[in-house]
Amino acid sequence: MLELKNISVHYGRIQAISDMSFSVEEGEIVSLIGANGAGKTTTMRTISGLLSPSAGSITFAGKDITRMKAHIRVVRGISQAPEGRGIFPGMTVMENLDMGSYGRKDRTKVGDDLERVFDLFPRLKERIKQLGGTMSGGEQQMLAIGRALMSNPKLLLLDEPSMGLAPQFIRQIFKIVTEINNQGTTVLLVEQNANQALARAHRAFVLETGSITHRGTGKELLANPAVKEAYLGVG
Amino acid sequence: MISEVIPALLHSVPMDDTWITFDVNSFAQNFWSSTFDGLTFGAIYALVALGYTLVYGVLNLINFAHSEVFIVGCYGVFFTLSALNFGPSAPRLAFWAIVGNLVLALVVAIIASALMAVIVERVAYKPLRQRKAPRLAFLITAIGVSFAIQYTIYWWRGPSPEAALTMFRPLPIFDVFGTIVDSQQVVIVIAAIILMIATDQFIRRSRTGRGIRAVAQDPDTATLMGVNKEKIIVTTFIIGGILAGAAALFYVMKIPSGVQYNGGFILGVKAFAAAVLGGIGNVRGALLGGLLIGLIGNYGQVLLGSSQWTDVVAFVVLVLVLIVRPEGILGSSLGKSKA
Amino acid sequence: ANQTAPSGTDTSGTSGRINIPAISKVDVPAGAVLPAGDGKGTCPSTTTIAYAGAETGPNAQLGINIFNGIQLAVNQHNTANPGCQVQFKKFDTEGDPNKATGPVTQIVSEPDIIGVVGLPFSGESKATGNIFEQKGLVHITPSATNPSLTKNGWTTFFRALGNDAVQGPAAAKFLTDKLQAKKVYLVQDDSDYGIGLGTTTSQALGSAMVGSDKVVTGQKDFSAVISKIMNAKADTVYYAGYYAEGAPFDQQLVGKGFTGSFVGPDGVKDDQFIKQAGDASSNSYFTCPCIPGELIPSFESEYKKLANAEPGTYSIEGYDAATVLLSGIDKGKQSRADLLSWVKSYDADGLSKHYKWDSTGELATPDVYGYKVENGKIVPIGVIGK
Amino acid sequence: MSTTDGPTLIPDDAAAQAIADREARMRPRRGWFPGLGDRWNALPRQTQWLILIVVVVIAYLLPILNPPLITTEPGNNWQIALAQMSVYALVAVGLNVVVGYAGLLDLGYVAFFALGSYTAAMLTSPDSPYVHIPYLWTLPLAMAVAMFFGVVLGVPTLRLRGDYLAIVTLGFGEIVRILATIIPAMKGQVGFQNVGHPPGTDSSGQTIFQNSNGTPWYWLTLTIIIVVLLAAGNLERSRVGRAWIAIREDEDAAEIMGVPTFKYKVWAFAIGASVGGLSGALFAGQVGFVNNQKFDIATSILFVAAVVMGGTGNKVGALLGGSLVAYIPLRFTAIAEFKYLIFGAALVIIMIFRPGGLLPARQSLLAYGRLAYNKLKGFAVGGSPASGKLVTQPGKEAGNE
Amino acid sequence: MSEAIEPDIDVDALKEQGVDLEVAERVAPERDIVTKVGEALVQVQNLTVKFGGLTALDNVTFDINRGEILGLIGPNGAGKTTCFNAMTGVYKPTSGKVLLEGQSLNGLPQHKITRRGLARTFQNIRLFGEMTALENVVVGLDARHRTSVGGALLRLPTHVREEKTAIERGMALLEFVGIADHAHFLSRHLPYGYQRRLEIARALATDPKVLCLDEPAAGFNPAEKEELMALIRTIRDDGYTVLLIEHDMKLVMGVTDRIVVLEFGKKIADAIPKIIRDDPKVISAYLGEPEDDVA
Ligand SMILES: Nc1ncnc2c1ncn2[C@@H]1O[C@H](COP(=O)(O)OP(=O)(O)OP(=O)(O)O)[C@@H](O)[C@H]1O
Ligand SMILES: Nc1ncnc2c1ncn2[C@@H]1O[C@H](COP(=O)(O)OP(=O)(O)OP(=O)(O)O)[C@@H](O)[C@H]1O
Ligand SMILES: CC(C)C[C@H](N)C(=O)O
Ligand SMILES: [Mg+2]
Ligand SMILES: [Mg+2]
Repeated sequence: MLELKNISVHYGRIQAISDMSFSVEEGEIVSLIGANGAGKTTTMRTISGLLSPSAGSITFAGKDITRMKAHIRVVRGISQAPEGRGIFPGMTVMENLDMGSYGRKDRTKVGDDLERVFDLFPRLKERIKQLGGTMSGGEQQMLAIGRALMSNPKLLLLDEPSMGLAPQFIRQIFKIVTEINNQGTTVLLVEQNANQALARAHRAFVLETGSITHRGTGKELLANPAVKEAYLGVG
Repeated sequence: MISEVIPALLHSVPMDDTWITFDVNSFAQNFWSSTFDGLTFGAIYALVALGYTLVYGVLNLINFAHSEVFIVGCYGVFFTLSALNFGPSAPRLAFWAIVGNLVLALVVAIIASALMAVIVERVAYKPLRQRKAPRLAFLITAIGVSFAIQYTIYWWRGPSPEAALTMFRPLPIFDVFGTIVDSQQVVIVIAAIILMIATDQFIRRSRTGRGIRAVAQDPDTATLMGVNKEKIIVTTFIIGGILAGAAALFYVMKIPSGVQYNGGFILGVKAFAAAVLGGIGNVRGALLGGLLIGLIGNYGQVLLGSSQWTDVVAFVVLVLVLIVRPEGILGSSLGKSKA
Repeated sequence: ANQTAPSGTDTSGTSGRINIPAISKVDVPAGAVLPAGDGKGTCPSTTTIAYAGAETGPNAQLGINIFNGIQLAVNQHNTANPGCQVQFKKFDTEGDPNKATGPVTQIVSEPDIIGVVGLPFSGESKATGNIFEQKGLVHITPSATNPSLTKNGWTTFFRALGNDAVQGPAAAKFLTDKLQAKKVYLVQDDSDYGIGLGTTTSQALGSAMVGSDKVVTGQKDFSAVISKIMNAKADTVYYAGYYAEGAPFDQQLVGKGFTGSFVGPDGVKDDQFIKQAGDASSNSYFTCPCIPGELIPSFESEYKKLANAEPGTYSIEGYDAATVLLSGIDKGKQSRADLLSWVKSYDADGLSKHYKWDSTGELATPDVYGYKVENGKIVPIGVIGK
Repeated sequence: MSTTDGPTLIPDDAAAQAIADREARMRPRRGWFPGLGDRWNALPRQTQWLILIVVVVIAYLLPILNPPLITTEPGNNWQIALAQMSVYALVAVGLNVVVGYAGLLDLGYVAFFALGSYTAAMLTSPDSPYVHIPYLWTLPLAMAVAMFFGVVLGVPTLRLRGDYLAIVTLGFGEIVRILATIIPAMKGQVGFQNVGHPPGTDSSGQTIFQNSNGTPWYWLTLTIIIVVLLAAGNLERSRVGRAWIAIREDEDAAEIMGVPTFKYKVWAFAIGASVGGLSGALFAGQVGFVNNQKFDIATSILFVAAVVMGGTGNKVGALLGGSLVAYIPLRFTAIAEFKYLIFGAALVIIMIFRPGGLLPARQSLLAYGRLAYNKLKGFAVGGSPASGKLVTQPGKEAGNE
Repeated sequence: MSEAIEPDIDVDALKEQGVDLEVAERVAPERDIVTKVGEALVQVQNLTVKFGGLTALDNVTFDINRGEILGLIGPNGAGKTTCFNAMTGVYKPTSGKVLLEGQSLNGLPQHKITRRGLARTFQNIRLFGEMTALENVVVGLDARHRTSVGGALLRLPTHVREEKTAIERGMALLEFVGIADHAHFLSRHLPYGYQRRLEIARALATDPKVLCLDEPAAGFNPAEKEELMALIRTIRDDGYTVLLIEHDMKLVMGVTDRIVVLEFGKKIADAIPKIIRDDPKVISAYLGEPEDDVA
């Protein structure tokens, strides 16, 4: 459903992504792992349209979206929970969730999606009046994912959802990712927590300095000794 | 030598009452007239202040060209009135004719100001945004555009203010302790407050308003929510322009001879001060700040003996308030205002 | 649909106000020296006279009136004298003392410039007189009226009109005698000119003055001053300053229901005042040590051709001052020193009055005229203060 | 404000902006002289000195050269124009300490300029009834007076952030100007004439420092500028300069790294103010006339424009910006109606094409850093590090031996 | 460079632990290298921080002993960062005290706390982006410098001496954290991992007694975390005391000597890692049952 062809991205003179190609099929969880600065976030931002590639093309659901504005991509069904969560600190939890459905035309279904989010994250329902900025790290992460779901995306981009979370939350987040996927949303997941990310993914890519060096199913990569050494740590 | 210099310096600030008084009598005598005049001007400041506050809230930038957005509105009013054949003297017109003319002038002023605001955004801000320029660069282009607009008007209309055109002679409405409050003052203050409330509600309740607040808090994430950032920014400038246009009408009503190429500058500075006093980025703060700046200045000048004190008093109070409340009276941030 | 003519009959009502009739002509000295001269002047083509003063800035109109007058004189001279084509250069000071030194220094450093008309305003004149003095360049101000200007020991400075030590008392006399004012409220601005004139006027007014206040350059809102005036129950306001503030002041004053007269000096006497004060200006009178150039038909028609406007305040003074210099050039006074001594010993009629200066550069016998607003126009009402 | 990843409050404007600005500066330099600063820094010390000497000599010769096209004549006397440009340049160098280094947006810098002017005027002009002292004495005194007020203004207000500081300083500027109008001793618009000048007469007995002779004033100011630049350089390459830049980049982090941020902000203000005072006194002397009209907000904003246009944080840029801001209106006096229109358009165009200012070069902050960096030449030089795997390469870890 | 290494320290043992003594000596010339866990260096006593109605930190008491690595863990929102901020002067405690070597830090401005010897890093990196790596470190070193405006203007000898040693020590510190070859890069041009190391070097430059690290491994992958662990150990072995906030249990368990656990602003445990690992309270509050934990 999503396909990147020969994408390159530059920050000024610095090339962050070079000639990268991969695709995500409908219904999959695809994980992207790699060291710091490998270009994972850059890839995500390129897909969501915050960055524009200097070369290559992106197609989504059969349409070329390479030059499409970011806010239109949201309407088309790409939704991102950004790195660092991007909660609107001065808005309440409810308003933050509302922002998720900003671009939606099918207003009537918004209620259903809200229910679904509250089902996934009961904590959010308890706190609908709290300002986003005063939520703790884990709660903000829930809010960010919940908000992304509010646009009823076809493709959900999650950039390091486990960052800064306590262990039991991390497990919860990964469970939820699977759950969301089971409900029919395609997920592209960027993670440092490579073990979890690979274990949950249908397919995965390893990114090194802006290009993909390994690809395969999650299980394959988990077993790959090179990947193991570089990203999974010994023991 | 120093021993001579110090007394000399001290002496240079003579404390006789020729230049500063503390005239409580005059203050009491002129209290109500200063209050009503202060409120009227305050309302105008507040409307202009909103333009600063909105743009500041969304872009975190002081829009130094906003005073020109305002003055272009004033020209809009002026040209409308000349086209309607108004002269320096106020004709006797029926009530509805006055209202009709007012609305017409208002519409033209709003269109002129809003257009100007969009032009300012396009020329001074958008190119820099695209180039990801540092913040101070925006300040300078805004100043540049402001100069350019002023002197374009200058080149076109000359250095002198435009002829004073008046639509109606204010009617006394009621009398407060011997001070007459006229229709003009009442219209200005009420209209300004209505506009403020409308803006406030718009920002809080409407979808666009939510978009504005989102862009104010985190532009990138807002984009990820499907908010068209560029459109929101332009919209914000337009809203600022609309309010400036309204302010322009009221200003011309109050000071018909104030339509001049550089007529917006000082007013702009005071409106900006008002925005900061109330808490920049805060819609309600702009209203509060505007009214306060208007009142304080007027009280100050009657108390201290001459109109020269108006701005001094206003700024001193501003500084004092900020020392106590560093984020202005109501605190900053467009985003913060709870719905 | 909406009427344009000022009615002046609303609330402010001119009823009860003294009616002083306008005059329709002034005496033009029979043998007035004119720029054309005898048409036999010869001079090098580099010969230049200059204007230094406001071309831009808030009171630019006053400067424009003046250099148009000069331009007219130069044009007339050059048409009549094929052998002597005098060049005319303008230097913009914006009327600002701080900005004036640059252009003036430029003027004195251009050797071709041998005489100057300017500077129009008292403040800038004061700031630059030294520079002219240092380089021995003669300059005739057509309009700066602050009395102290001639007390600096400058030998190159000449004033083509009466100063405020004359205008102040004349104004006071006009107020109390002609207008029969009992309670005058004096408001002055913060300029050199306003302060000087405020002082001489208030001294001459004596007990007829019931109060005074100050305003600042650039002020737009006068409500506080107006409250005070109303509270003092003044019947006449004298405003010592320029029209930039005077006009909105009068407009707001009348707007607040003031029914007395508003009197201002030369700094206020300009069509801009009427334009900006609107119908409020119908209560206004002016004093001015200037001659109504518009009543001199020859001048008026020529000026109108050139400038596409009626002569303004000080247009004729600019014209006359330029004439003084041009006639010197025609007489072969073509160095700075020669031209300076020419002006020093000058003794002849101009279109507007007789020009002869004392050793400080002050005119011997200046007149002060009164003006009033009638049907939206400033019209002279004759010499006052005598 | 929260310094970690926990609940973040409303993002702190200053910090957020610092990040945005930083990102902005990361863009490659485009425009007319890309990487000029880098190239300059790459030159050997000797070559730098040589170039500098040539530049300085040319600068001193400017009034005599009177280069065609560049000259402001016939509208304005070139020497006077130079003198005024140099004063503006000095102002910009001073303001650069405040705005460029410490990142404090001071919109009321003209107040210090005014204080300097009035100090000089009131102690030398015959219009002033007070003690008269030789003009040259007023220069240090003007610095002291301005510095004093800088501290007086700074201590209560420097806790304010960003634009709040901007409006407070702007207010201060207006207060000073209006008080000069109101307080009779400061003579409002009437002002002070015949402000003093340095002593000395030339062979023909003429005073050297005449108001109408810009050259000596220009040379004097230029010399002062050179001294101030050297001093600013010394500060820059020291703890003080580093503290300022650290404050500009991230005030909270600076504080936590042990930088007494408040103290150094006050220092920035005081030093900036004193240079402002100094330039004011020079201006007063050169023009010979001081009144309240020169010190309005518009002038103050022009000062900031000078710094930003030159290249925020770069003292040479400030120099250039200051001169230009003074120059453009002077150059175009001949077409009086258009001069400010041209000026405004120039500001816009310059900032659009060079958003970092004309000379956005970064200053080096270590007095002996060159030595240290030179030692590194053996390692990687120039360019930016390859992304990603540097960290993961084993064996490079000092901790692991 | 005055004081030599204390003779009674087991130099060989240190070497075994992988301490580069030469580097260590240059990094911290004015300080003894002591690795033995000693008496309480920092005492947090009854610390309470309230935000409006919310008690983020509730009467928390613990010590940090000289020479140890103390872990501070707890669920999200437990008050760890708040505790950190209260210690370093970012927040004013509602009540309670923080003592460093027996002296109260309450009410001191942040930069003074730093100079007393409490340094920290930030979780979201906050380097001075427009400065080179070396300059960043020298800003930290400036905390111990004496000359100010006067000295710098006149280039007084003390100033010159300080500047010169600052550069040497700065380079040594960069070497210590392993990024000396990038000394002349603007810090914003550095890769993320290097930026983290630079932050640590900058904090070390202030010559702290206690170094507080707030989630230094956030965003690192497991392999990178291991390297970081090694660096933290080296730092401790070099004589610094370390306080570490971290969510990664492997890292925390692997590197700390003792762990304090917070929940809802209250301390619920304080023990060595082994005990914490099995503490049922900690498990239910924080670790969770390790059912499907792949890691
Ligand atoms: N705004 C920027 N300007 C310039 N370079 C950037 C910018 N953002 C990222 N980079 C560079 O691009 C490269 C890729 O960065 P990116 O953020 O995509 O990495 P990442 O894989 O997401 O790393 P992390 O694990 O730290 O999130 C890095 O070398 C980084 O330094
Ligand atoms: N400035 C503040 N205003 C209001 N509440 C705050 C503020 N700072 C923190 N809190 C609240 O205090 C609690 C503790 O927050 P703290 O940041 O200390 O948690 P933490 O232990 O660091 O969590 P994490 O592991 O998610 O970073 C949270 O519930 C948070 O909502
Ligand atoms: C042009 C005039 C109004 C000038 C005025 N008389 C003055 O002395 O400044
Ligand atoms: Mg990333
Ligand atoms: Mg935390």
